[in-house]
Amino acid sequence: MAEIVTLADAIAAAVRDGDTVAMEGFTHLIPHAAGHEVIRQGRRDLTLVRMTPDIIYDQLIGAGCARKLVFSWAGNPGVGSLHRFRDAVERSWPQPLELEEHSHAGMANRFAAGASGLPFAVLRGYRGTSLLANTTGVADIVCPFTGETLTAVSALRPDVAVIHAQVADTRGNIQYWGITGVQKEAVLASARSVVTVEEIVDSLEPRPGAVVLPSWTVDYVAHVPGGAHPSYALGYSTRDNDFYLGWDEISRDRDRFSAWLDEHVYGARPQVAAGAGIKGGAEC
Amino acid sequence: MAEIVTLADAIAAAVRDGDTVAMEGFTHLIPHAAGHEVIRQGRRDLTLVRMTPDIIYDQLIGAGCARKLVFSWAGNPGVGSLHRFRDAVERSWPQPLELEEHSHAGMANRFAAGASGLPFAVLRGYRGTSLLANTTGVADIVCPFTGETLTAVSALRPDVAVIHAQVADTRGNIQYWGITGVQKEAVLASARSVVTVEEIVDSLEPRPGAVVLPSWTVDYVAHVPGGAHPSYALGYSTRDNDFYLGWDEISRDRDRFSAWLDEHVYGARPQVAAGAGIKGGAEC
Amino acid sequence: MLTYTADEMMTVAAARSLLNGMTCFVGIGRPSEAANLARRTHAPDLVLIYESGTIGAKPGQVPLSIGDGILAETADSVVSVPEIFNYWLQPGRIDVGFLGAAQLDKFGNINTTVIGSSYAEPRVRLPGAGGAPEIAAACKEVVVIVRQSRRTFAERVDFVTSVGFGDGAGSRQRLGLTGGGPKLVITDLGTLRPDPETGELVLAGVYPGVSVPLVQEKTGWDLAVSPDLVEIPAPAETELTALRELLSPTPSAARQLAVPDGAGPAARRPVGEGVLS
Amino acid sequence: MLTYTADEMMTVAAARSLLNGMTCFVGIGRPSEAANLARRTHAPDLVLIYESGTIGAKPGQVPLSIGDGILAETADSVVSVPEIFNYWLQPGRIDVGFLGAAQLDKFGNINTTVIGSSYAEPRVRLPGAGGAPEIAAACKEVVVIVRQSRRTFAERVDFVTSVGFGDGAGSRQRLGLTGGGPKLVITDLGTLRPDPETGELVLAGVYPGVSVPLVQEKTGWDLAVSPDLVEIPAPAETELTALRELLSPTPSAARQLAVPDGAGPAARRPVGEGVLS
Repeated sequence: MAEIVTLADAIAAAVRDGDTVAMEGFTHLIPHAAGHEVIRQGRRDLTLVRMTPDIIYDQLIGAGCARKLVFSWAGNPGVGSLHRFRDAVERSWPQPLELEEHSHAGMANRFAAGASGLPFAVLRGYRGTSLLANTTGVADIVCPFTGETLTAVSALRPDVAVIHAQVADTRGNIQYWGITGVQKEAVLASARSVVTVEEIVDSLEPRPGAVVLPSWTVDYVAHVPGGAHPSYALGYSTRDNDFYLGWDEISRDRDRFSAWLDEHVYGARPQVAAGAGIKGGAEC
Repeated sequence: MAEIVTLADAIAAAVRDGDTVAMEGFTHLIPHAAGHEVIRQGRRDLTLVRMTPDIIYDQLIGAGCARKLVFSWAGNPGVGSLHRFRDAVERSWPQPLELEEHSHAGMANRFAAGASGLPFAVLRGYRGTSLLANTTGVADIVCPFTGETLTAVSALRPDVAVIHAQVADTRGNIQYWGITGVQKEAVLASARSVVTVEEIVDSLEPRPGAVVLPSWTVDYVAHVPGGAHPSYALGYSTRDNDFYLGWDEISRDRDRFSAWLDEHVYGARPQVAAGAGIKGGAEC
Repeated sequence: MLTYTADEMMTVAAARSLLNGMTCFVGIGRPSEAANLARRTHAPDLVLIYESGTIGAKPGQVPLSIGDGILAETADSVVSVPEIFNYWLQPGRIDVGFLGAAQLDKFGNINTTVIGSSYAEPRVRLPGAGGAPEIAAACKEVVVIVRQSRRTFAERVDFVTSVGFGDGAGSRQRLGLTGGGPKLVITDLGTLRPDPETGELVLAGVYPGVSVPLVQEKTGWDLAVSPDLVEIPAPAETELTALRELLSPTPSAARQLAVPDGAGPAARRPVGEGVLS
Repeated sequence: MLTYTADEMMTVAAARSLLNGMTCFVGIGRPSEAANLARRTHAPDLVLIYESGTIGAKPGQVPLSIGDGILAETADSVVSVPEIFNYWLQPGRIDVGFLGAAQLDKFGNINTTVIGSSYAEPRVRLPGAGGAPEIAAACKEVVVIVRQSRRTFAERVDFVTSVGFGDGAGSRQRLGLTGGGPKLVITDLGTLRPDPETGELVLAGVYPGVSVPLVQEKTGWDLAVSPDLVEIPAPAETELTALRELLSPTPSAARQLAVPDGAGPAARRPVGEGVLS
């Protein structure tokens, strides 16, 4: 059964130095506020897992939380590069970043294998690419029926999954809809889980396209309205595209990035939605 | 793009003698009317695939349409045996029935592999059971990362999938909800597909828990209200439990079964919902 | 004094084995009846999961099939059939799997496939495996509910549909089965539990008025008796009332619930047989 | 006389390559722009599929990201990310995969991972693979849209993120790739197609006012010219109007669409460069 707690308590209880942490959300419902709390609490040596590491992982990397990144597309969607990620990879700032790099199909299947309690998943993928020579967790596998060679990818089993959802009920059942990504798999594959939500209601109402995670699959729920900003929660907010565009400038420069972090993450009160002070436009 | 046609035309176009046919529906949304049309059109030598062959497969087997059954649970749910199935297996009436028998998890994964364009799927299953010595399409597979031995099952790729859904729109997009079973996988795994629907509407409305199959994944759509009877279509009908109970008596006796078939299948007009004349209670 | 049937005693005993807050993967027939009774009595937060993909179903009456509409309409979540097996059952996140049987052996292996020595030419063709093999393999523990007779309780099952303790202690580990296996077998005479050393089922409890020799006589192997044998309390009035309410509104369902899932006519007996007091 | 930019010509040419009724797996950036233009002009029944799981999305404007809300809200169906790759992309049921590139070689292989000879110490770290490797592997055919320069159009890519024709004809078969591979490359100068014998990209079309030597000069290999070289018609007024409408309502999105998916600053140029007429 999920416990409903503050964001600070949830992160303190669930995320430990050295953990493998998957903060998931496919463009939609990215748990930015929870990521900021991880930065504030000074977690170190994390292995960060995520199909599409974007701004929040750029911030975690730039803040020195990450030792390793397991991913399939590290960019600012629709904008271009992640400069903190690049600075870490190209110039080891603030520290070296080990990479374990995959394709989306590979990562999605690795999460699905983890959620399924299997050590690997099978797909048609990677063949002929340079990824094969530069990553781990990928191997050939032969079909015992046809003899055909396919690709196996090793399961992901993070220590913690962190996601953002639209709604929880007071018992800790979680509901989210819109683009639902790989969050169900991430939560089910992980040993522990934290979910931030826009709203806590007495009981969930059925909704088209909604995923429901029963309370007994989740450990900690925190009420963090706006906790996805600058990503969005369908029905609650829209994607702050200006922030994504503005991040390109903020993140290019180490000092400017550090100043931003001081003001908007370290300087922010934990339980306040971290997006509140950094709405796009003017500040970016 | 799906064509909207009569049931008779759909079956005539899609189902051929010798085909492998998956009529799916997990207790809910079982395509009974379509199955009756297959019987009426006198299809022979079919390999019938279905996780839970129940009354409609009992009827197809008793009518002599089937050469082989690929399945995981052949019973009258909540009632007991399928007597036509047993008569075929135990006494080869009206003809021998070859069996390829699996577990539900195995069958579900075989459909999923088919839908995924893979020759096999991996699961934890079958180990230690007598199924292994008495079926095909199951083999050991070793994880290339951990060395653990798991089970591989071969993909199902039927020639035709036949399902029943609540709604289609006039373009042939399909929507169904409630217990959604393995129908998406069956349709996506099959070379051709037929969908009977309760209702055809101008445009689909989003609904909680609904699966939508885009028109371009479906070949034939037929408007057959009540086409699931004695199974049901959530929101349109309820399960005719009395019919399931009554079938036990009808199906125990070869002559009584044949008379029932004459009256309610061969004697029924093709496009009329086959359930119309056989509501439970009195007749059973 | 309350009167009750052996079937009622069995269902009540089965319900008692489910603790509040557990997640339970429910087979149809008597397992579903018992799980719903538990939810109506001492375990209101018992999470019922059916292989039809319904998670957290809260049916008002016992459904006839595992796919009745009431399960989907009252569930916390309805997922596809591949998902219920892959994401929910397989990883071992379900506390208890609750199964019926047509034949059960001394190591708790279950047969719901064929009676007779030949698979190809069976004496009785049963419905087959359904979800049971993987329920038996993956759940943290397994509870089996089945009426007891020499024919049903065999030294070895004719066909291992679902593995209990295989050939005895250590089998599950050798096979790589991740769940704990049978913890409890509930019959119309009493309860059996596996000997932790050997994996063999031994008599652990008897219902009021049932003698140990009677149970042994109805068992197809040399049934050992636990040193901790208990007499299981008769159904309380609250339990009986809840059970009868649960069954009463759907007479056709109630009529048929005497037939365990996977059992052919061989297992069929009229409800009410075996009234003990 | 209409004036238009090279980027507009490129997008229009790309849109024309998509036929009505096709299913198209759309990469973000210019592929999305072109696919949406096609749907607004000659291909109203083009089915747009994004890796975010949105099938049949009908956005009114071009989304900035592949996960914008408008995609989910207008889709026929939204599925999970594992499902979009496994059930929809992998089996080869998608007609055309539409990709960008940071670097492209003469066999149509795409690099969106690193520039430089060392993966561990790259000169430029690009975003990486995303969905592209499996889009390139599985779709019945692949269309690539990328601005042309000697640096971008390399003899061999520094890193094969997504396989075109590998080492040449026969490579895809040897690798077991089920889709047909690149059918068309659309640049800001013209179009390239693979030689059916060798798999090498050859110049197949030029835009009005573009000379063959100019294209060859902007290509990092010895670019052959198809005997069937055509001049590609300039954008029609309807095409230009539709394109400008598509982009106008979201200035921030439009401003950034000049950056192809997967391209770092190396690929960045101001919109409006290369006006041809």
